[in-house]
Amino acid sequence: MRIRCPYCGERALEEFTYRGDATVRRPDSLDPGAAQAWVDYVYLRDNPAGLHKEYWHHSAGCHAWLVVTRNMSTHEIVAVEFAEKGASK
Amino acid sequence: MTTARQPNRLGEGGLIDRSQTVRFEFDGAPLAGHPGDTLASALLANGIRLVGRSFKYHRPRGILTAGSEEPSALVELRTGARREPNTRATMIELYDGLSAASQNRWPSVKFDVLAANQLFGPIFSAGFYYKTFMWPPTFWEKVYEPMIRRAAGLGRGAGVADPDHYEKAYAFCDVLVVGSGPAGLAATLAAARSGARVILCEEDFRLGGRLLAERYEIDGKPARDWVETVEAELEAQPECRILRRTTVQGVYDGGTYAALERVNDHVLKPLAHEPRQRLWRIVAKRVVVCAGALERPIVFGNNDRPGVMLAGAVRSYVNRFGLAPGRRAVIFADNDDAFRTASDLAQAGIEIAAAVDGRRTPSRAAQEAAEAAGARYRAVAVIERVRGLHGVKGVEIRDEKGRERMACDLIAVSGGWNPTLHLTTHLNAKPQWNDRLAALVPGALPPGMSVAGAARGTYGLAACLAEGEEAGAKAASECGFAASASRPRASDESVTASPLWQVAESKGKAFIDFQNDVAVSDVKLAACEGFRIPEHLKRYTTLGMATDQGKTGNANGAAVLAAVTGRYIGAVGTTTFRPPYTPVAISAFAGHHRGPDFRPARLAASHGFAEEQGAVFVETGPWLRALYYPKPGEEPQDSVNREVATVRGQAGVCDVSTLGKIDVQGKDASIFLDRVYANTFSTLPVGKARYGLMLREDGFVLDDGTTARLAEDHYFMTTTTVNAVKVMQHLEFCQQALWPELDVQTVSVTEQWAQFAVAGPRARDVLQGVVDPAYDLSNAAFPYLACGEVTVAGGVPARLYRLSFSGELAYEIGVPARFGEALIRAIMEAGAPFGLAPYGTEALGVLRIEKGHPAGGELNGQTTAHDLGFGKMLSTKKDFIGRFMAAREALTDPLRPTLVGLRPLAREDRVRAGAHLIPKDKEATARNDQGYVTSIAFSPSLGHWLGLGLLSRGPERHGEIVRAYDHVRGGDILVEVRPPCFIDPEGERVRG
Amino acid sequence: MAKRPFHAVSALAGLAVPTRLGEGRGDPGVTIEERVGLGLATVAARKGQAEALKGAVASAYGVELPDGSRVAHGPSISFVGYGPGQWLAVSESLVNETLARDLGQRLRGLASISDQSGGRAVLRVSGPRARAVLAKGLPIDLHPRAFTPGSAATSTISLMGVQLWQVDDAPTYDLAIFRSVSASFWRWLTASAGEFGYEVVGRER
Amino acid sequence: MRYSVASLLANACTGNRYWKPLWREPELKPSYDVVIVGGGGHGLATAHYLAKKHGITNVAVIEKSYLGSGNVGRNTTIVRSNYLLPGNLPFYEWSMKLWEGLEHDLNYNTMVSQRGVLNVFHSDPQRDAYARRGNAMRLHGVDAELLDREGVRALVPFVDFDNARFPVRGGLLQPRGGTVRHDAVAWGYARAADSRGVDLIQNCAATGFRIEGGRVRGVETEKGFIAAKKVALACAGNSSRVAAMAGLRLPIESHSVQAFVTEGVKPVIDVVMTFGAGHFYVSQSDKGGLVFGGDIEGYNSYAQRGNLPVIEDVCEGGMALMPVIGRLRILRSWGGLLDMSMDGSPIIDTTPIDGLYLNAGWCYGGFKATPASGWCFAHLIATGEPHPLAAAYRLDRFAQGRVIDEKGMGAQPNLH
Ligand SMILES: Cc1cc2nc3c(=O)[nH]c(=O)nc-3n(C[C@H](O)[C@H](O)[C@H](O)COP(=O)(O)OP(=O)(O)OC[C@H]3O[C@@H](n4cnc5c(N)ncnc54)[C@H](O)[C@@H]3O)c2cc1C
Ligand SMILES: NC(=O)c1ccc[n+]([C@@H]2O[C@H](COP(=O)([O-])OP(=O)(O)OC[C@H]3O[C@@H](n4cnc5c(N)ncnc54)[C@H](O)[C@@H]3O)[C@@H](O)[C@H]2O)c1
Ligand SMILES: Cc1cc2nc3c(=O)[nH]c(=O)nc-3n(C[C@H](O)[C@H](O)[C@H](O)COP(=O)(O)O)c2cc1C
Ligand SMILES: [Zn+2]
Repeated sequence: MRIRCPYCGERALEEFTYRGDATVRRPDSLDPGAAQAWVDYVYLRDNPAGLHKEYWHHSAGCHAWLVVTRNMSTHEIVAVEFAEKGASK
Repeated sequence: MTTARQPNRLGEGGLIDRSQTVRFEFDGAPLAGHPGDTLASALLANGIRLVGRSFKYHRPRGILTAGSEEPSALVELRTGARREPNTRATMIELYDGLSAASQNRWPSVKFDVLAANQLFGPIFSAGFYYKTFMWPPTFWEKVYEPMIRRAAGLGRGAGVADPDHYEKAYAFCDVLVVGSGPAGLAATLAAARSGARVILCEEDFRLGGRLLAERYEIDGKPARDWVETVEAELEAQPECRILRRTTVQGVYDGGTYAALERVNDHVLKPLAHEPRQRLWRIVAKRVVVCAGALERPIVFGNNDRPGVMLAGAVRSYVNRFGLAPGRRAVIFADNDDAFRTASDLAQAGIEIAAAVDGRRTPSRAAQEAAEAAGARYRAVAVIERVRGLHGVKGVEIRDEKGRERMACDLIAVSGGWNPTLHLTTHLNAKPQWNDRLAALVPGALPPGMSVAGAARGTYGLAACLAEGEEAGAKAASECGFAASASRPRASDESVTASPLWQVAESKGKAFIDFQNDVAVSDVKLAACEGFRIPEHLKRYTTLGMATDQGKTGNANGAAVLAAVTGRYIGAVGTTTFRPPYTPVAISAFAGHHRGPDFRPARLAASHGFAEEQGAVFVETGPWLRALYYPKPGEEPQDSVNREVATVRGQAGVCDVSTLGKIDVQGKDASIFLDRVYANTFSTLPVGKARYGLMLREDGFVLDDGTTARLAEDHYFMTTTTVNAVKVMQHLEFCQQALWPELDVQTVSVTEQWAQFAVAGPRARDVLQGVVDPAYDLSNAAFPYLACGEVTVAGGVPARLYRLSFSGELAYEIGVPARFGEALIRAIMEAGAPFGLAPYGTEALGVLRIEKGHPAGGELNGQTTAHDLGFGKMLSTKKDFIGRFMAAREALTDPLRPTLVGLRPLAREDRVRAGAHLIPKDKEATARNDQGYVTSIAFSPSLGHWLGLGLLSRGPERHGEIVRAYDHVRGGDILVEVRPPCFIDPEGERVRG
Repeated sequence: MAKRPFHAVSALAGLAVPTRLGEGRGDPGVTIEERVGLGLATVAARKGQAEALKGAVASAYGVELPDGSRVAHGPSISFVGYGPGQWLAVSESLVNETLARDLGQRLRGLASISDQSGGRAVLRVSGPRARAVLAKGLPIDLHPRAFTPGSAATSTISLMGVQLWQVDDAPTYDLAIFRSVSASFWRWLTASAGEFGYEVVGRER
Repeated sequence: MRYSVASLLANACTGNRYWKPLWREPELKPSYDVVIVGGGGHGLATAHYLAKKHGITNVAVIEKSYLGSGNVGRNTTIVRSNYLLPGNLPFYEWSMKLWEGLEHDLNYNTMVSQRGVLNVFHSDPQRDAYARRGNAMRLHGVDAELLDREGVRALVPFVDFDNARFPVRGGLLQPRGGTVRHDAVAWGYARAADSRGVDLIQNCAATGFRIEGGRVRGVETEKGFIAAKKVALACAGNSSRVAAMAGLRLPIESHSVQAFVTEGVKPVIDVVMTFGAGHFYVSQSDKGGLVFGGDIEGYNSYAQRGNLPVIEDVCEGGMALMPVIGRLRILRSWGGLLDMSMDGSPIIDTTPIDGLYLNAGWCYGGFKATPASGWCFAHLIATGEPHPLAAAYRLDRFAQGRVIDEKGMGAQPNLH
């Protein structure tokens, strides 16, 4: 697998570290009513057999956290962007 | 020794150099061949055709093919540490001094005791294991199972470490071409001429593919001349790289291909400075697969006897290797192409007993080919049985007219061809059945891949050339390079298949998978037991699971299965090809990374000094750290005791450079730290340091460390050695993904700062001799937890922190790493008058355990702040990572094992980490398991062993006696539960 | 205070000593040199200060901060991009710690500076086979069509982090590696270069 | 048809023409008491125990491909019960006990080989962690031995003791651990379940569920709708996809993991061994191939195959641990599909939907669990009550924070 890092260009899989589901959004920990939201955020995952947005860290390169849109069945990558702009917003 | 003569070597012809002889040895017998030979061809030239024994029945086996698909001719190549079992004789390039031995036979390949297995054939049928060996029950472990395991395998491994060096390399190109037959050469040429960056990989040591084996013509000249011209032009192309002896083994995501180059397998041992093999990781924008096709045998009685050979292989041995694989041949085939073999044989002066055409209708072309070569053409005929045990002696042929016995020593067999489509399926694409060719052809292709030539089912030479050229040009132009065409001319022989898969009336065992001894009878049995699809058939009979992965057997297996189950072959389906295309040595995938180079070793700045002092080192994560500094005559424990005592009594110095060090800067640095730490850092004044606790978002403890505030907008964070990388990644995630709006920058400076802990009552006196006089180190000026920038040795910039892990008056001082060595020497020098000594990580551990500070053993990812007694550190005033989940009842449950100190009741008892804690007088069962010992140390200060542990309701149980149950080390002692801190609980010393 | 002035020890001291090794026939395929005494510092733009920082660097050091992973050479400092808004500053004239100090003063408020002068070893690998040697560990295409003088990259070699940039067409590359792994890196480099023969240059230390 | 010495000889003499299929190819009935989705080890074992222990035989197992096509047919066959945490130990030990009697329970030889499982360690902290585990095992009545360096040398003399980056300092041995012939497990359970009337339906993927008033009514499949009183999911790597059809979101990610086998060679190693300083574990199959594997790919995937970095990492580990295997050649690599759960431990539980039961999250360790998983899942389906041995494997443990995290990696599936 090769990921086109927006900063470094196309790089080999071994340069990246995987985190997972980038569709989750961190709830407000001061909101007592957020219990279920927290369980979802920490433990529940989208896990489709098709396209999925996920966090990758270019750990051996520019150290940017990326949001990669990738097909989990074919490993085809259709989009890569910096996490700053990424899925969770 | 005079050159042994080669009885079957032809007087002339072939691509071998008769002017030179190469000496080699097979089963101890000295033999000779020529440069250009493979072991297989050399053996045949020497009249040797019995090469080994099969796996299950130990049947005599010879040489079936002339390529990497060889299922039978497997030998042990080389001797001693370089011995390689199961090596295909057809792929071994002959070299001087080569030594090979037949395998899976005892005492000799001619007389093999276990051949008796054949008698039990009916019982040793497919899947018999599962039905048997069950009675009597106890026999399974004691008798059957060991027996089965002893019978495992064909060849013998070397039994000692592989002595050779291997390496990996990356390569990048526009167009990768796999295979150098007519299609591959044409493709490479077209792509290379366009100026694209091209890599051509050829498994063979010679370019040309089938052209080396056939007597084709291109542009009116022998095809080999064309190969040479093309080769010359490609060599001259600056952007074209030719990798010979290089097999493309696997296709991976993103246009990545694994290729194995056998750099030094054709010599006795690798040349100096060179690897034995090189694993290429090729990244290509486009790949053109021109891997050709593999001929398949026909299934008939005793079709595994030495002397039964694929027709295409026979042509290879005659035309390329200039030898006669036999004296009197029978051709048995179902396609015209194979009958061309007749003229090649005739040319070589080999008699042809008959040309047996298995097709339902006679073929004019075949008949002409046969008769032109003076061979009797037998239409609509089959071979029912082969005679001869250690080699073909004759055949029994049957046609309408009836049966006939016929003497021969060579059977050239062809059941047609299967496109070599393996690489097209590695990314899950399925091949498709093609009726015209009666073979599987490539289906959907991976991105960037195209297929040309026989690999695509295109068998005519002219068509192969044209297709290759087209594919090469197209691939290049897709990479932005315009390509021109040269259109070499050649003739096309017609190819229509009406396959004869098996001879139903066969007498004797008819084999499908030669290496695994899978015969028609096994397929029948499997089918009748319900294993009716190829995937089940494979797993039940092991068909296609041998080292050749069914390259010659799978198609026939599917055909026989179809016949047995009365189905259309196109509908029975297929098994899955997986990488590697041919077997690859484990060493090759490891490359440089073995032994001491398995992983890089990180050395601290004082490593040289420590070595000089005779320190004993220990692996901690990626680092090598000084464990202790033995003095002459000391036992390890003595050294550690002395080092601890020195710190408690005078002073010691320890390299703590391995701690993760992170510069956290920016206007919002303090807000950021408040969010990543469970406790508060915005309130930390400049010039002060504070202990910090980090949680994971699930509420468990991630890491701890001290962080110092060097300026309003500049913090210096330390992490534990093992978690350094993890924490850095975590901070970057928080920064970039969670709170990108914050103005904060984090940079690892672990490598920049060589940092030393100077601890002990005399620490201040020692440092005064190191730090430049301008700086006041008095307690008032530089109190506990103070930090600041200082200089040493007259101006060398340094950072000083008053931190204590040991509980003594202590400092940590950091300098740029290039001064690390100088600093520790300076500290030693300044410390000498005060009795300072260096101490290692072992003493470091003892000191912190005496003080009850949690570390590795306690921060194991399973503990919460509450467990470690840090519950109160969790701020309630702010949001921070892990806050919400940490508040869950289960994480603060008083029943959770919580940090305690442990002291053996009997002074001399030794408590061990990993022991479990069980109430006194309760029996040792899971029900009474209430916690465990996390860290232990012998405390020279207290004169006995002590430990830290996690115990249910721990804090309420100080004073209670519990069992420390360490059954796996035969320990079971009583310990007293105490507060974790054993020394100076009021913490006066650190402030002193 | 410490009796005598501190003697600095370079990362590859005792390893990168002048010699000719590996395949002995013909000219060495590569030459290797440790560049010692360089000033090294990381420069990270403060939030929203990217443009201001560019201006400040241009006026202070007469060089345009490169966008993306490239190197830009100024009269006194080269800036190697290694991440969004992040550069490694490399200087021969502002040696060792002085570089970080200088940057800190001139770019205050615009960038976060961290001294790295002690934390890296900088190796210069040059010669006709330099690409072939690096290809044995570096997963990056160094072909002239893909990588030229001025190009830079952050990646790994044989499991060790590396920042490299191309200096000239010899080709010559500068490699910044982490100090603590210098010995392991040296083992990889010499093993990989052996096939082509290599020469270690630089002053005897 | 029972297997016995007599039946073997009889058939051998009659040319093996009269063996019966191991399972029927039955017509799909319109409705069943229980439909099990997933014809892997766990699904088939569940069917067997439902029939044999609970007398529930009106059962169908529907499999989207062929029986045993999933992980049961592609795993590295290691069975052991050397776990650390109380939530896991009794369950896996029960599984070991079932393995030990399996050939006679099934009248099928699954070739259980208790050759011992050895985990080597390389440092004192690692030793103490293994001691903690070994003691936990003993407390649960499980066999465990802590070996020093020499103890390890005696078992595996060819390990690199002298020249290693991470020298071997000892190991934790479970003598009763070992391997079981993977395919035979699927076939044996299938044959046993079939013989009690369970319908095994191949090439019949579940495509949806019919749910009315919070209760499951049946399964939509490629072969049409099947009504069922109870539906049980045992879909290993595909659990999230299948559960999603019922509107459930799981604490699971799907990951690929590779395995490798070398050419067959004469006996080299006669225990199962795991490297402690990298990702590599190995055993030798009865055909002589070294069967080995290492870390998962690390990124979500349904591709059932892997990439080069892991292959290299695994072989590096192998060479670091035992360089004697260097010249042995890998003849095949393949991939499987794992449910990686958020704490690395499985789920056997009811779901918010009445009549829908879940068996999932087995990570890379569910083969050894096959018998106990089937046993406990059958109990849950038959009685509606979780089996005591699987009481910890509840879905709500995540919300509560009562996770079973053997490795202490937290909610990050690819680190377990
Ligand atoms: C390479 C590898 C090595 C491993 N090594 C070990 C080991 O050494 N020891 C160990 O204990 N464990 C090991 N495991 C893990 C173990 O194999 C699995 O945890 C276990 O097999 C899962 O249970 P199962 O057998 O029921 O899964 P599977 O055999 O995968 O069964 C699930 C079945 O569900 C089917 N299915 C999926 N979706 C549908 C649908 N919609 N409709 C119908 N059917 C469907 C699948 O086709 C599959 O057949 C390994 C796994 C792999 C991949
Ligand atoms: N008339 C027939 O029935 C018939 C059938 C098949 C082939 N042929 C003849 O064979 C030739 C086919 O030409 P072609 O170029 O398509 O194939 P080829 O067989 O001539 O060449 C294929 C080459 O690819 C190499 N190769 C295969 N897999 C490889 C891998 N993974 N890595 C590296 N190298 C690999 C092989 O070593 C071989 O040299 C033509 O001359 C054709 O006429 C004829
Ligand atoms: C324990 C074990 C041993 C295996 N041994 C072999 C073998 O000797 N030869 C072989 O070709 N495949 C072997 N395989 C791999 C299978 O051929 C196949 O790749 C695997 O079951 C996955 O199926 P798939 O590749 O068809 O997807 C083995 C698999 C396992 C689980
Ligand atoms: Zn990047």
